[in-house]
Amino acid sequence: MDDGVLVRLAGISKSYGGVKACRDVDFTLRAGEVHALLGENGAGKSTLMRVLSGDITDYQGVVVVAGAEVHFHGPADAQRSGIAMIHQELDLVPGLSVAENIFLGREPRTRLRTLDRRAMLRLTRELLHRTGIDLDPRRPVGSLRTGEQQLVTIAKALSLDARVLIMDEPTSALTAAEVDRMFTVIGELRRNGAGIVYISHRMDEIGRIASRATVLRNGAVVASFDVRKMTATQAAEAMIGRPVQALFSTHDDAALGEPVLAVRDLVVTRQRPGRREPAGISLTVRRGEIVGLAGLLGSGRTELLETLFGAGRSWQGSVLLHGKPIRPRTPRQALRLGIAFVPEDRRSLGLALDHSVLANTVLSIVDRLSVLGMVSRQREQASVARIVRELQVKLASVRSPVSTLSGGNQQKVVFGRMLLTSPSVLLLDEPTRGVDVGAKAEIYQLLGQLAASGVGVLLASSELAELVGVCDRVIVLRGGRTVAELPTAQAGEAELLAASMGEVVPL
Amino acid sequence: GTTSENRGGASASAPAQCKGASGKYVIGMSQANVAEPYRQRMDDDIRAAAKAVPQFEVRFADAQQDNSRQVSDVENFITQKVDLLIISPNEAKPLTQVVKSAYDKGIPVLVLDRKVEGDAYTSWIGADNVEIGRKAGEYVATKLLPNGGKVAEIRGLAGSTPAKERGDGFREAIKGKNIDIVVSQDGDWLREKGQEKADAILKSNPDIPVIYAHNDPMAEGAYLAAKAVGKQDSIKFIGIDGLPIPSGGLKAVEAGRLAATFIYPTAGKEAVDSAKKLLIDCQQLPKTQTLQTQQITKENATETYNKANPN
Amino acid sequence: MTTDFVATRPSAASVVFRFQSLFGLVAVFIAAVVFSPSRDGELLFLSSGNLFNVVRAMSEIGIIAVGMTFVILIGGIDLSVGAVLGLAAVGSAVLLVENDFSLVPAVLLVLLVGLVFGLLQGIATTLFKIQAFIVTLAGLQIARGLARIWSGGQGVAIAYGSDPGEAPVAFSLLGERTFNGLVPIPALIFIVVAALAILFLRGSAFSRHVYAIGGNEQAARLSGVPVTRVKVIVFGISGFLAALAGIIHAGQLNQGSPNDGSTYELDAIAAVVVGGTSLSGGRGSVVGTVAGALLLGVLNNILALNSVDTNVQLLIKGLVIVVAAGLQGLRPS
Amino acid sequence: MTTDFVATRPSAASVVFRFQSLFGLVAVFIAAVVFSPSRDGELLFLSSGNLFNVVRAMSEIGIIAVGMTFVILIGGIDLSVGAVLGLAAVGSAVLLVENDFSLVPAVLLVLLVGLVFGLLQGIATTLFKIQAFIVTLAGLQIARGLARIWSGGQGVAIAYGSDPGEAPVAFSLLGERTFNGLVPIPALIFIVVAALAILFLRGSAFSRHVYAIGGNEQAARLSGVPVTRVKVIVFGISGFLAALAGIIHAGQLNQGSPNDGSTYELDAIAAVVVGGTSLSGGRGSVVGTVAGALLLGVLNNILALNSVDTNVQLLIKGLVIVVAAGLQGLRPS
Ligand SMILES: Nc1ncnc2c1ncn2[C@@H]1O[C@H](COP(=O)(O)OP(=O)(O)OP(=O)(O)O)[C@@H](O)[C@H]1O
Ligand SMILES: Nc1ncnc2c1ncn2[C@@H]1O[C@H](COP(=O)(O)OP(=O)(O)OP(=O)(O)O)[C@@H](O)[C@H]1O
Ligand SMILES: [Mg+2]
Ligand SMILES: [Mg+2]
Repeated sequence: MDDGVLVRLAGISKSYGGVKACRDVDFTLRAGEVHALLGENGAGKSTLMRVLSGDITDYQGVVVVAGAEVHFHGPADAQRSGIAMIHQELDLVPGLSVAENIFLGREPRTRLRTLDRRAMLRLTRELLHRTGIDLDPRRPVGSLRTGEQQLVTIAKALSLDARVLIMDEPTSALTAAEVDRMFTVIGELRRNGAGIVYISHRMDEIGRIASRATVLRNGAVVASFDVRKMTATQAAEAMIGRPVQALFSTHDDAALGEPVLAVRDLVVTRQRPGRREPAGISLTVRRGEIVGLAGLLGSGRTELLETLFGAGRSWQGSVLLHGKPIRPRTPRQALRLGIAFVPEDRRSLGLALDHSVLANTVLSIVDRLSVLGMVSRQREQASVARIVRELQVKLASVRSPVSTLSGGNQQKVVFGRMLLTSPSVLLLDEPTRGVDVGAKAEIYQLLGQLAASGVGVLLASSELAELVGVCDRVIVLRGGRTVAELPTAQAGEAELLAASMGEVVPL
Repeated sequence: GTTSENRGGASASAPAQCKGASGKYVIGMSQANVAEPYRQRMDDDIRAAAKAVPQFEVRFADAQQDNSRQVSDVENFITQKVDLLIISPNEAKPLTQVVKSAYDKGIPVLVLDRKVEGDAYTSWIGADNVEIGRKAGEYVATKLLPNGGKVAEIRGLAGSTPAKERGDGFREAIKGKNIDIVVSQDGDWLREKGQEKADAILKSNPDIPVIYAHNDPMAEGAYLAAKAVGKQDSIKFIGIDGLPIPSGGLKAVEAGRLAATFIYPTAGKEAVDSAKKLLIDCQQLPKTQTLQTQQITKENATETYNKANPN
Repeated sequence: MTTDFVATRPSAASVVFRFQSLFGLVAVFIAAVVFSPSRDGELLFLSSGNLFNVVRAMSEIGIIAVGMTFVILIGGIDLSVGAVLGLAAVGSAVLLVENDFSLVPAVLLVLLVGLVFGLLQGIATTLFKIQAFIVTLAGLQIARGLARIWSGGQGVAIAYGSDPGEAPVAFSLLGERTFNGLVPIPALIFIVVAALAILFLRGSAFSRHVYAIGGNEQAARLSGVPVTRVKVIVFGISGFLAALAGIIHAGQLNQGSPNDGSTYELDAIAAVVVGGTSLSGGRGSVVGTVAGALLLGVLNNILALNSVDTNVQLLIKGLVIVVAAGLQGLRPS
Repeated sequence: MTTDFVATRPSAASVVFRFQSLFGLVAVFIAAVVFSPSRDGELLFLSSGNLFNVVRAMSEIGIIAVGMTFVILIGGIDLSVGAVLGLAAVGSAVLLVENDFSLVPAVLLVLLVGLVFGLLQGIATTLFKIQAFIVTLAGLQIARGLARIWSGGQGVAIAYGSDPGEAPVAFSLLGERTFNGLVPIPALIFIVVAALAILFLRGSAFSRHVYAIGGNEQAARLSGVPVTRVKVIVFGISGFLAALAGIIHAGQLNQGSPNDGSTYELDAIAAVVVGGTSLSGGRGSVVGTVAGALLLGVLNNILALNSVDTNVQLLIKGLVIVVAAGLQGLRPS
């Protein structure tokens, strides 16, 4: 085994119909390294790793594990040879408990071959404790927050004691605190000689933990760096293949006008199980302003946005749109009023995955596109064409199913659907989750333009850099209440984090 | 038009203590499946006849064509301690045991239409499907095809006893009469099936002179199929059951759609008469009461209908 | 056809699969021609009369199946259609014969009954979040019960004429054939209904909502689709068409009896699935359903023409359905 | 019971919902006592004989429903169970009476037939990715066809004795009652089957896989759960139990006829759903199913004891099922 090479991929190619997801990719992973895999949305990162983890079995090329060539016939197969993968899209069983999810497929047995529930709980507690995750192993995963669910998948992967651990955007729904905790765990693993493949669109994270980085573009390897010598711009340019403009395009605050959206003492009385409903929210979004929503997991950002969009529980308090009190009871009404919402979890809340990009994109405006109830093909073609162009969606054809788009491009479709409704208020819940730097820059630019054109934007995000970079003001939620409001001119990430965690912020 | 004749030996003992006219009597009627018009009519006949007997209260149960459900129905009547059980079994063998247990508990049992095995019942009242099939066969052989010819048969639900018996009887009667059944299809007792199958039959045998259906609805269905290709007059249709209801065979014969039908008596009225004999008049019942069928043609259709529905 | 808005973009394979039901129909049709018995040189199966019989025999199932397609597209199912057909058949007979309604009011009233019955089921599924399977299973029993009560348990015969107790002669047209006695009226009605449904499902905004709900209900709701309303309407359509089929049933058989149409729901579902519509909702088309219905009709017909044993018929039909559905399984994506 | 691992955190409400079927059963039971007619001062419903009748009457449906629970938990459905019951009933009769098999081989062979039939359906659904609804719908027709052919279309009566053409007397035990003629054998078998299933579903790793597949098949696959195998086995179990019910059916009625068990699948599904198992898979329990089956049994019984009109019975049952399912809809999460 040459200098601790755990895994070697040689000449891996994989194509879906017309799309070449991976072309002749070579890739090696050494013991004790964290190897970052970079690339824009649709570059082929997930595909490549799904080959390695035995999820994709029909590919060209060679997979060598511990010096021996292998061809896995399934994830279980790969796990037996010590390869575990945390998938980009959360893959947990909502009905089963945390413990049951973690040990799914390899449950501890008693001497009678029956399920050893006690052992399962004990092992889970130990595991969660070791990884510093504070969760009741008996809780059904369905009642956990996205972020918490992501922590469970991480714990699950760790429980495999894998020599090779693949993490595909493990932090996309985590906040700084959890990310820190996770990095310490990864550090331990590395010291124990495991190899980690780390996929993320968060450059700062790469810099912090990765030692090597390989960049994919259009399915092919275009560069690999020693991370210590790599600058963010280098990496970005390698990914996108052209010089990148500044990630955050500042828009002039001159445009700021009268309030479009004003919320006063918003309170939702009846909780949904496992949710943190608004318990006292007051905020204002002005014309052309981008207001951020910061907060830890479960601080109530999602629920606040859902409530404003008429997708939550009935509430008390007042919500003013253009100074007029409104009370949308369904998303349909909200959209009619000019409020749009990009939900957090695109797969379960955003898309009909096996429907075409076209159908998904125009869904919210088919009524508007139709004459006498019949949809005009030209007009819908035009609308989609506009979105694909403006958001630079990477796809084979507007007729292909959304499921065939990469995570980031799927997100753009959801985003585009809402833009087509030409809203005056735009509610965004983690809009750049799993979106590559290039696309992020485009989206931020777009937000800028929208704001400039007078749209009020309310942006919930767990990425502090994003909040600081994009927003004019950031409102901090804790336990469903607005606890602080920080103009980004003065406040930075540190202040936001402190405020979210409940420390008094001077200023 | 049915005549009751006393066949078989002395009946099983009438209930030990016969309360006579003074008593009140709860009668349980376990019907196999009211979805069949014939059996619905049987219930209606019993209901009507029982109205005339103030001492009687009849309770009805419908087994929806399921042997097990009918077993439960009888069990429930036993639980209710009914004074007399009338049962029209879905099938013979499966009901035998539970009928016996009722009979052994001293509940007199009248079995209608379909028999049960053994003799653990008070009296059986019904008609003979083989005989009826034979009558139909004779009618075809003598009246419709005196010098032989072809017949198409639309059978009842595959596997049901009446379908078998009505088919067998018919075949007996036409044996050696130079009449052959050129095509035979299952119509599942249903009008639309009769129509659908007849569609096909008329395709494969356009020159068929007679269609014999195991019940009137299928015969009517066949008629509709023939009408669709303008053959309704050149073909003779024969059914069985002759129910005296507006949608029944008597009306169909009266209207000339069917050449003939053969009454399959429901035994409902006779059942109530027997119950009266047994419980109120404290008399014995013959073990077997075979009801005669009747050939219905245009001549006697109207008269028979009105006789069956006095108003 | 509609699916091209939701299915993969045309590739050699996917075209075959998209039109699988049509191919299937052609295949079965050819088989029928090959196995058709012939009499004095004429292939019985191909004789125009016979072909129209096929369509007539399938027209009721076909009409039901069109409504079923909508229901299945939103990821639901409607087990009550057979019973509603029976209810409508009884209704028409009773209103025309016993209550001396004239034609139009009777027909409209019966259609209304079917529509309302469907809408109520839709409301039950959506507002109380009960699976369609259960609601319509209960609906089946309830409709049967109502039909039996309405008819007094016996089939209600329809005699034609102008006296009281007789139905207007116009109603008997449903049993007739036009174009010098060739084309059965029910077949015509089926064709019209199918055509309308196809056009509607092709281009209408409503149809987009239908597909969206079947694809991902939560996403549809968050996209401003009036999910509840659409679902309720769809069940209404199904009930309405079932009632229409029931009226035709009564007109064809000159009778309405409470057990009419039992197990028709299964035939209709089979037609939809054989037609390439996925029971999990979101993908499929009425064109497919029509083809599926005809396929099953041809199959019945050729088996009957060859007077194949009933039991063997059961086996063959079962296998055909599985194979047809199997083709969908192999479908790309 | 199992659900405590799949339902949300115990809260006042959720407890009620989790044990919904039990509460429902108690409620219906009380209603039954209240409305029970009495004869000579004795409440007919409570008479021990009657209560055992209830259990006996539900035993076949109950056994089928247990298998159905597994199928529904993986998000499937099995419409073939009624027909398989018929096939097994015919099989037992033919083997014992016509082929002079002795008891054990006959029973084992019939159980094997059911098992294999189920497994084949499982393979069809998984390997060829055909919806269970369709596969088992076709399976229904095929099983009926086979039963008709095997029995020659007629019910096969079972006579007991030792001569050729007679079945071993032991088989007639299925129709008997033990403990001085009180407890029906079928009821005992049902109880045993249910108990085993409950323990199994609690204690086995297999059961976790069942719930996982129903909850999120993709996730289960990625976790290395042998999805295909588990699914196939589950359909096998359902077929096996249906065959067992069929044997009991033949033993109770001393006959196996090809139409036995028709529409039993619907009763079984109703029992499962009333028992609080979700048709969309992943949540539910056998305990619930047993309670659901008994609930429906008690309902049938009390309606019959009061000789409620059949049509009204249909309506009432329909409503009860909807309400039970409705409660699930309100269930938190
Ligand atoms: N199941 C599929 N069918 C067809 N095409 C697919 C499928 N999965 C991925 N692709 C295509 O393969 C390419 C690579 O996708 P992949 O998910 O690997 O990109 P990625 O680098 O993971 O992007 P992201 O960073 O957004 O996750 C994309 O163009 C995508 O459209
Ligand atoms: N239907 C649902 N049932 C249960 N949980 C849901 C549902 N939809 C969303 N969630 C999750 O519940 C969590 C509650 O989010 P909350 O708003 O309390 O925290 P947050 O500040 O949004 O944190 P984050 O959104 O980053 O998890 C969200 O993560 C959301 O993903
Ligand atoms: Mg990816
Ligand atoms: Mg959130």
